[in-house]
Amino acid sequence: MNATLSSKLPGRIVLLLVFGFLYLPIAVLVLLSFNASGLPTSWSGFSTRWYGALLSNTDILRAAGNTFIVAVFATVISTVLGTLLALGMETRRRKSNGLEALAFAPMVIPDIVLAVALLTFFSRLGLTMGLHTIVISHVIFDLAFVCSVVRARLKHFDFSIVEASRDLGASGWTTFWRVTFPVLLPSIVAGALLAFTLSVDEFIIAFFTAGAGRSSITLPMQIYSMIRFGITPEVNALATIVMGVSATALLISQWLNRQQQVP
Amino acid sequence: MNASSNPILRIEGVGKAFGPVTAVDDVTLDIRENEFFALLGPSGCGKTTLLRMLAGFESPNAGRILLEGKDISPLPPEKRPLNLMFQSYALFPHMTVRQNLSYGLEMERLARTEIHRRVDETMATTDLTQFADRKPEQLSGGQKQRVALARALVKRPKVLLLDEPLGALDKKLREKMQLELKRMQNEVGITFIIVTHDQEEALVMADRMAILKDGRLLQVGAPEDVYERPADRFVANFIGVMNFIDGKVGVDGLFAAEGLQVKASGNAGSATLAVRPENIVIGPPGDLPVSGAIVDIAYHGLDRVLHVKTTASATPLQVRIPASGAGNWKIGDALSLKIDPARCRLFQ
Amino acid sequence: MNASSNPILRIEGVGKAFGPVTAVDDVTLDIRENEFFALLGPSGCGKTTLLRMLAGFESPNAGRILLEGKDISPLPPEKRPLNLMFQSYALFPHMTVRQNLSYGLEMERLARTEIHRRVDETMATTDLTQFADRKPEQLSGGQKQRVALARALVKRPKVLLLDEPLGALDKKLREKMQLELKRMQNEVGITFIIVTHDQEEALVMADRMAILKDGRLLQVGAPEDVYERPADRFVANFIGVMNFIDGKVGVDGLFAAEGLQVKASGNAGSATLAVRPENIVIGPPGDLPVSGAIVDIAYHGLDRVLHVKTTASATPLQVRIPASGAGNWKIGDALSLKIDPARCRLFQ
Amino acid sequence: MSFNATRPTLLAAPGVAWLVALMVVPCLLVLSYAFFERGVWGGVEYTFTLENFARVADPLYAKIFLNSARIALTATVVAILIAYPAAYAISRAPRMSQPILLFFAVLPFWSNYLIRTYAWIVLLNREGLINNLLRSLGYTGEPLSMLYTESAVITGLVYNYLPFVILAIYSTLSRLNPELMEASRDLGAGPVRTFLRVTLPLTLPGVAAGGVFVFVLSIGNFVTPALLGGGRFQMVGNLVYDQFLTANDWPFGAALGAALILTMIVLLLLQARATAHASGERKGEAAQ
Amino acid sequence: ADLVISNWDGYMAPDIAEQFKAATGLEIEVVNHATNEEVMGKLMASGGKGYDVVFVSSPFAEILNGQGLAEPIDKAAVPNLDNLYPEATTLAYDPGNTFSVPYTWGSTGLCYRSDLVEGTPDSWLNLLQPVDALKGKTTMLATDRWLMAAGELAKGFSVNEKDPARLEEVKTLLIEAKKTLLAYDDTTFYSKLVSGEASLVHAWDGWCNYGIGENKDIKFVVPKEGSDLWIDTIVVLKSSEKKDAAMKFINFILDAKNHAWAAQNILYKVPNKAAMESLDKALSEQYPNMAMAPADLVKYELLRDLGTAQKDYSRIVSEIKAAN
Ligand SMILES: Nc1ncnc2c1ncn2[C@@H]1O[C@H](COP(=O)(O)OP(=O)(O)OP(=O)(O)O)[C@@H](O)[C@H]1O
Ligand SMILES: Nc1ncnc2c1ncn2[C@@H]1O[C@H](COP(=O)(O)OP(=O)(O)OP(=O)(O)O)[C@@H](O)[C@H]1O
Ligand SMILES: NCCCCNCCCN
Ligand SMILES: [Mg+2]
Ligand SMILES: [Mg+2]
Repeated sequence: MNATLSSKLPGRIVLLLVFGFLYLPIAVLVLLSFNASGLPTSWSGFSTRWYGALLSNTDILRAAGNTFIVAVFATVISTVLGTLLALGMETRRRKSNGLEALAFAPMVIPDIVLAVALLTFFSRLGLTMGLHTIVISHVIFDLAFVCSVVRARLKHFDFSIVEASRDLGASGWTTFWRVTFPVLLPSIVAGALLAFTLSVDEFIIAFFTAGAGRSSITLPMQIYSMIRFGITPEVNALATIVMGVSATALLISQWLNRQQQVP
Repeated sequence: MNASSNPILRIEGVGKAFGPVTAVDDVTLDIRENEFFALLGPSGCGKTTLLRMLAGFESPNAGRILLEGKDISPLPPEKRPLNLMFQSYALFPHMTVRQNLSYGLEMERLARTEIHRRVDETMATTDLTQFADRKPEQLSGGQKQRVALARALVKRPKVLLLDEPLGALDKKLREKMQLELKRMQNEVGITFIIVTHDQEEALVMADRMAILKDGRLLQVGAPEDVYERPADRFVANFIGVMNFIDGKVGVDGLFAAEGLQVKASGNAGSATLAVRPENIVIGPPGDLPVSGAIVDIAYHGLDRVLHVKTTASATPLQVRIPASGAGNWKIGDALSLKIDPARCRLFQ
Repeated sequence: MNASSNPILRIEGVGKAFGPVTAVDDVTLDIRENEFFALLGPSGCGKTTLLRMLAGFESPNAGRILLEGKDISPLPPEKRPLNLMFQSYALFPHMTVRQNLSYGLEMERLARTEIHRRVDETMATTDLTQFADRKPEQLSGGQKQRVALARALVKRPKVLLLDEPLGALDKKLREKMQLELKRMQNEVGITFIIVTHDQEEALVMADRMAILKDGRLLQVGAPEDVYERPADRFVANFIGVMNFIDGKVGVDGLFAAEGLQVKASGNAGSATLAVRPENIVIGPPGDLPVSGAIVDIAYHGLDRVLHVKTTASATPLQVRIPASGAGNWKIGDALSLKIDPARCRLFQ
Repeated sequence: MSFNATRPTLLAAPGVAWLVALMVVPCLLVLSYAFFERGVWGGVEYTFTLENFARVADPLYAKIFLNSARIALTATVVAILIAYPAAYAISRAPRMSQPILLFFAVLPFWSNYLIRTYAWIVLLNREGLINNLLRSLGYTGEPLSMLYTESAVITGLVYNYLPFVILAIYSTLSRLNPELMEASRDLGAGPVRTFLRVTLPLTLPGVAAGGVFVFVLSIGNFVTPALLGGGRFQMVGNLVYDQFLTANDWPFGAALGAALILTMIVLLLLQARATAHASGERKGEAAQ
Repeated sequence: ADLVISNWDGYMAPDIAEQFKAATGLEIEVVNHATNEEVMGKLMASGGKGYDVVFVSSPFAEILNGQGLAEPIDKAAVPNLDNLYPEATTLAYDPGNTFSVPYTWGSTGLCYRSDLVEGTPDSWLNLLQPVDALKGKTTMLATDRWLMAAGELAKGFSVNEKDPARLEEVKTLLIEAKKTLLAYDDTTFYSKLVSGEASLVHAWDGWCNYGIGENKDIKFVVPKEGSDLWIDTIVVLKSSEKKDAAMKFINFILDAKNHAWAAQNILYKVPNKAAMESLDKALSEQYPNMAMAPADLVKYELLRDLGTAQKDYSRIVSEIKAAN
């Protein structure tokens, strides 16, 4: 907005450095997906064999699909619940230590305790386990993370616009969708990205709350189970494809968006 | 002028405290249908708080609020057929001007074309048409205020609560908006409750006005009443300019201060005489009963205010004279003056 | 009055555009040391933008700004010996009133006791003492505005830029603050540039004033100059109330409209005569040259404005008379009036 | 906002219900094992005992806790120091590109924790890319031992949790009123002091949230210390994990877990208080 | 599916399901676990529900049995038990294969780069008190029992030692050893040898073979003090509703041809005489430890469940990990 106060240059340098840090190991990871040998840690020549292997490895592909399903559902549910919880907590008159502790708990409970607890609980209930139980379980910690991010944003939120909306005849619900939500959107998006990322990568809770069958194996479960005999670069190939496809999809949708807005 | 006598809004013994701070204190007030009611009072006296209770954003600690005879306490803000224009605007930052204005109408589920028409019309009357597609952050202070006003106006509610609606506007625009508000009062039949710091605005526009202080209602009445017959010293001083002369009422019914005597009906005892600057007549030294000297002259555009030191009071008396007649006087001049007994008030 | 003649601030051909919107357009202006300078203009004319450029928050697209002869463009805001009071207050929400006020002094690394003393003093003069420990969100609109003002005042900079500093205050408080500003101008020797929508404020307080419109400077001068000798029709209309009568100047040097003739020095051709309401004299029908009828009477507290329909102009002429003399007139009355040729202006 | 006092409760209800039904109840069930004895074959022998809590009091565990807290805290500080400028730069980028930048900040983490960590091993080990690069640049000394050190663990933790901090801080920075920073500059504070006295306190809730993420995820992490630290460093999460899985001592695991959860919650509540105070959050009753 | 089987990934033929279906008409579903510990935790928390057959190491099989989660093996339904070496039917944790069937077995020893290590290491002390050239170039297995075993063997103690004084000695030794260690590693130690990052590592024999496959200079040795005997077993869960099918599956695995797959492809010895004898000689030439005789192997001491002494182990391991 103004050259006296904020030059764009330092920001660009910071972004360059930070993104460099974030993508340095990713470059290695991608490189290793073209590694002829199967060792995860040393280079022995270029090959695309792992991509071929990946395409015929239905176990990995199915696990990737399951992970995506789990992450999407867990993200959607936890984003909704977490945002509402954040709103509820920040608009309360009195801070309640019990509520605060409840919202912190999922973050500090060791994964294994939660995993064992859930499995014990689900089996006592006689619940059939599967992807749905993984989703239910992931929502527990995802929602705490979402809530935490959204609450941070709400600390200095100007609630008068919410009042204005009610005053203009909008119900609480409409106000949420048309005013609170769009204004909170950056933090809700941040929370959702966080939840998605946590779910995609979560292993121990998913392992414990998955059903016994193949149909509820997630990618981290699949990958960790490969440790004993060595993780092959198939997984790197998969990661490369996942990141490549996501990035391309985003860029295309952005480009379409801009095309639409121009005329 | 437009006020009929049935109250549309009845405020009964309403009070509100924020912790130790009492913002509104036992206010009882009737607002009549279709009247233009102005709320005045010093900064922090509880005006905004009162409006916020009417709109439903604060729940009173005491008392109740009746709209057309029905207690509206249980109604959430969106169910109350009144609208509030926020002192701090509270514009939706993510919406354009047009979207801000359309919002309230969309809530009424009006047809698109109807919304468009009414928004266009309101933007035109508030001079906002050219900013229709801007976001609030791209507007100047006065433009933002007009958006806030327009957003409330476009709803045409039964009762419109305006919290300092024109404060950021220049005189011309303010006058234009005042006319617009008056037009809506007459044509659409809206009841207005308006908070303003601009006394002239209140005096010119309001059918009735109320003066609040420290959360309490001091006086309610037509502007002329309040101006001419202020209920107490505070109101007298708050509305318009008032000279106060401390003195005594004698058994003869005459108010007397050093070098000054005025016929006044009051009980014997110490008293304060209040007289407005325009109600003091001046003349050459010796012509009129009280003599004094000019210590300052203030230029107010269409007239001058002479500050005249007399023996009657410690602070110089302010005397307002037309600018055209002011050329004659300069600081240091001696003069004489006279107070019209019919046009002053006595506070005891 | 307090103005010496060396310019402390020189604005040279400054311009600023936001994308397609030109906010400030080639403004050249000198502000003299220790003067009280008022900036007036309609909403959105670029006043805030100009102040923001002086304070260093926007960089001009064109021109330069010299403070005491030195170009301050390269200086960041904190290095500029001037302070801005923001139109939207920009109070630090996480600090109490006292902390908001202390902040600027802490930046000067003043001693604690000194900071405390100056903050206490400033809070006292702005009536904020009792709110010292409140957070901004616990304050009323006018209280917030005073904190913003106090936060700028307490710094006592060379030049103080005030963007609509008193708009949310009631008349009494405003007058008190005006006195305070004047006192600081005189005692501390601060140069003030103040944006205000309150013309009376500008007329009363300013040593000089400037009128901006659409980012351009229309007139700069002492308040009397601008009021009495407006540079153009816009200024004439913007400052105070002005009646405009369209007509023609004849070869005889007389301005003539339907039923009205005024001696005026101007070139022959069509012209507009501008006359202020207080410069029209009225009398009983037939007494004075122009005849008319009262169509409306507005109450303005200390006087009345009669709207008088004549043949000379389509819109009724506004005539201001003391309230005391108004009892005689009512709507519908016929009267006659006269325009003093010495007190009107001709625009061609 | 008092126009509907029950609203906050209603909003919080689904989340609270979820947590109570699916977290509190099951966890209490498991944590109650702490009061019983370990069975001969693992599992739980339902004989009441307080021995497990007595074991928790062993200074050994305090030492491990403090040590891993130190590592986690270092990671947290480093992550915040990197994430803040990044989040700031993103929040100042054109509005349109902000979501894209955020997306690219998390994209690396949609791969897999294990292979990302392996990638770090490839970079850092004695025969790894960085050492090879140094060698090809003419460095002849002993290869740098960067792996299996505390710094490697911290690097790994910072790396993996950095985006979370960026997201949390960004969310508070994104709509911060720029006039507040301007006002500070105007009052004579340079960029640094403006940052410390205005920007930072106002975004402190985000920093705190992000910091909490790194801290709790780090202290509970065991893959990074195992792979990048060569198993020479232990985080608290690992301790509990080991009791449940390796040692098959659920009662002791439950006791350790309960102690850990309690300590962390108390710490977090204190931290939340401090943050609220420093960022001048509105007071509960006054805001209503 | 008729059967749900949990195993480590890649520990059976990838087409096992098709083969089994072709042979028996029964459908199986194979799921994977990453470690013994995880699947044990899961089985114990759920009472084994959902699984029919699991592959776990012997101490864990013992626990499953102790917990009453293991189904007795129906000998009549598993005629291929006869294929096992006699040594494999009398293992101390389960003599007579009453609740478990051994799938693979082997030893733990030292895996090293013969080109980087001087001489042939032959003692656990070569690992625990390395010569200067090897300092910072050794790794040890990270899991409690194997970590402790290295110290216990070096001291000449039992790998199931319970005497607190002796355990204290082991602790001291291992804490000293930690100072010369590059890392604790039980997942990637062989690739550290391949890259040259490490020269001498504590390894399971089969896993050392992966390194040997990449670099011929890599060798495996069991130190003179001995090794533990590890056995991965197959257990049928009591909660299974498909016990007949489960027994059929075990029988299928014990088929010489099928069991040989494991030896050939994952380079672990199998306790199946018929299968081992069918192997190509070239295999044991390339991977000498494949040729180790069962009689020699069973001299090594089995890891047994420690019962309540486990507390001491976990505390000692915690102390070692916390030491610096
Ligand atoms: N960020 C922006 N983007 C686009 N236009 C802007 C922006 N900021 C200001 N403007 C426009 O620039 C013009 C000047 O704005 P400025 O705020 O200086 O007006 P002003 O004279 O202070 O008005 P007011 O009295 O209403 O506060 C206005 O038309 C405004 O809409
Ligand atoms: N949240 C709050 N906490 C504490 N006190 C408050 C709060 N909100 C308002 N007040 C106090 O209540 C009193 C009334 O405030 P209110 O906003 O109604 O004043 P106002 O009449 O609108 O003033 P102004 O003309 O300055 O806007 C003030 O003294 C104010 O400081
Ligand atoms: N400390 C418990 C945290 C629970 C969330 N686990 C997510 C793991 C992601 N790798
Ligand atoms: Mg107010
Ligand atoms: Mg402005």
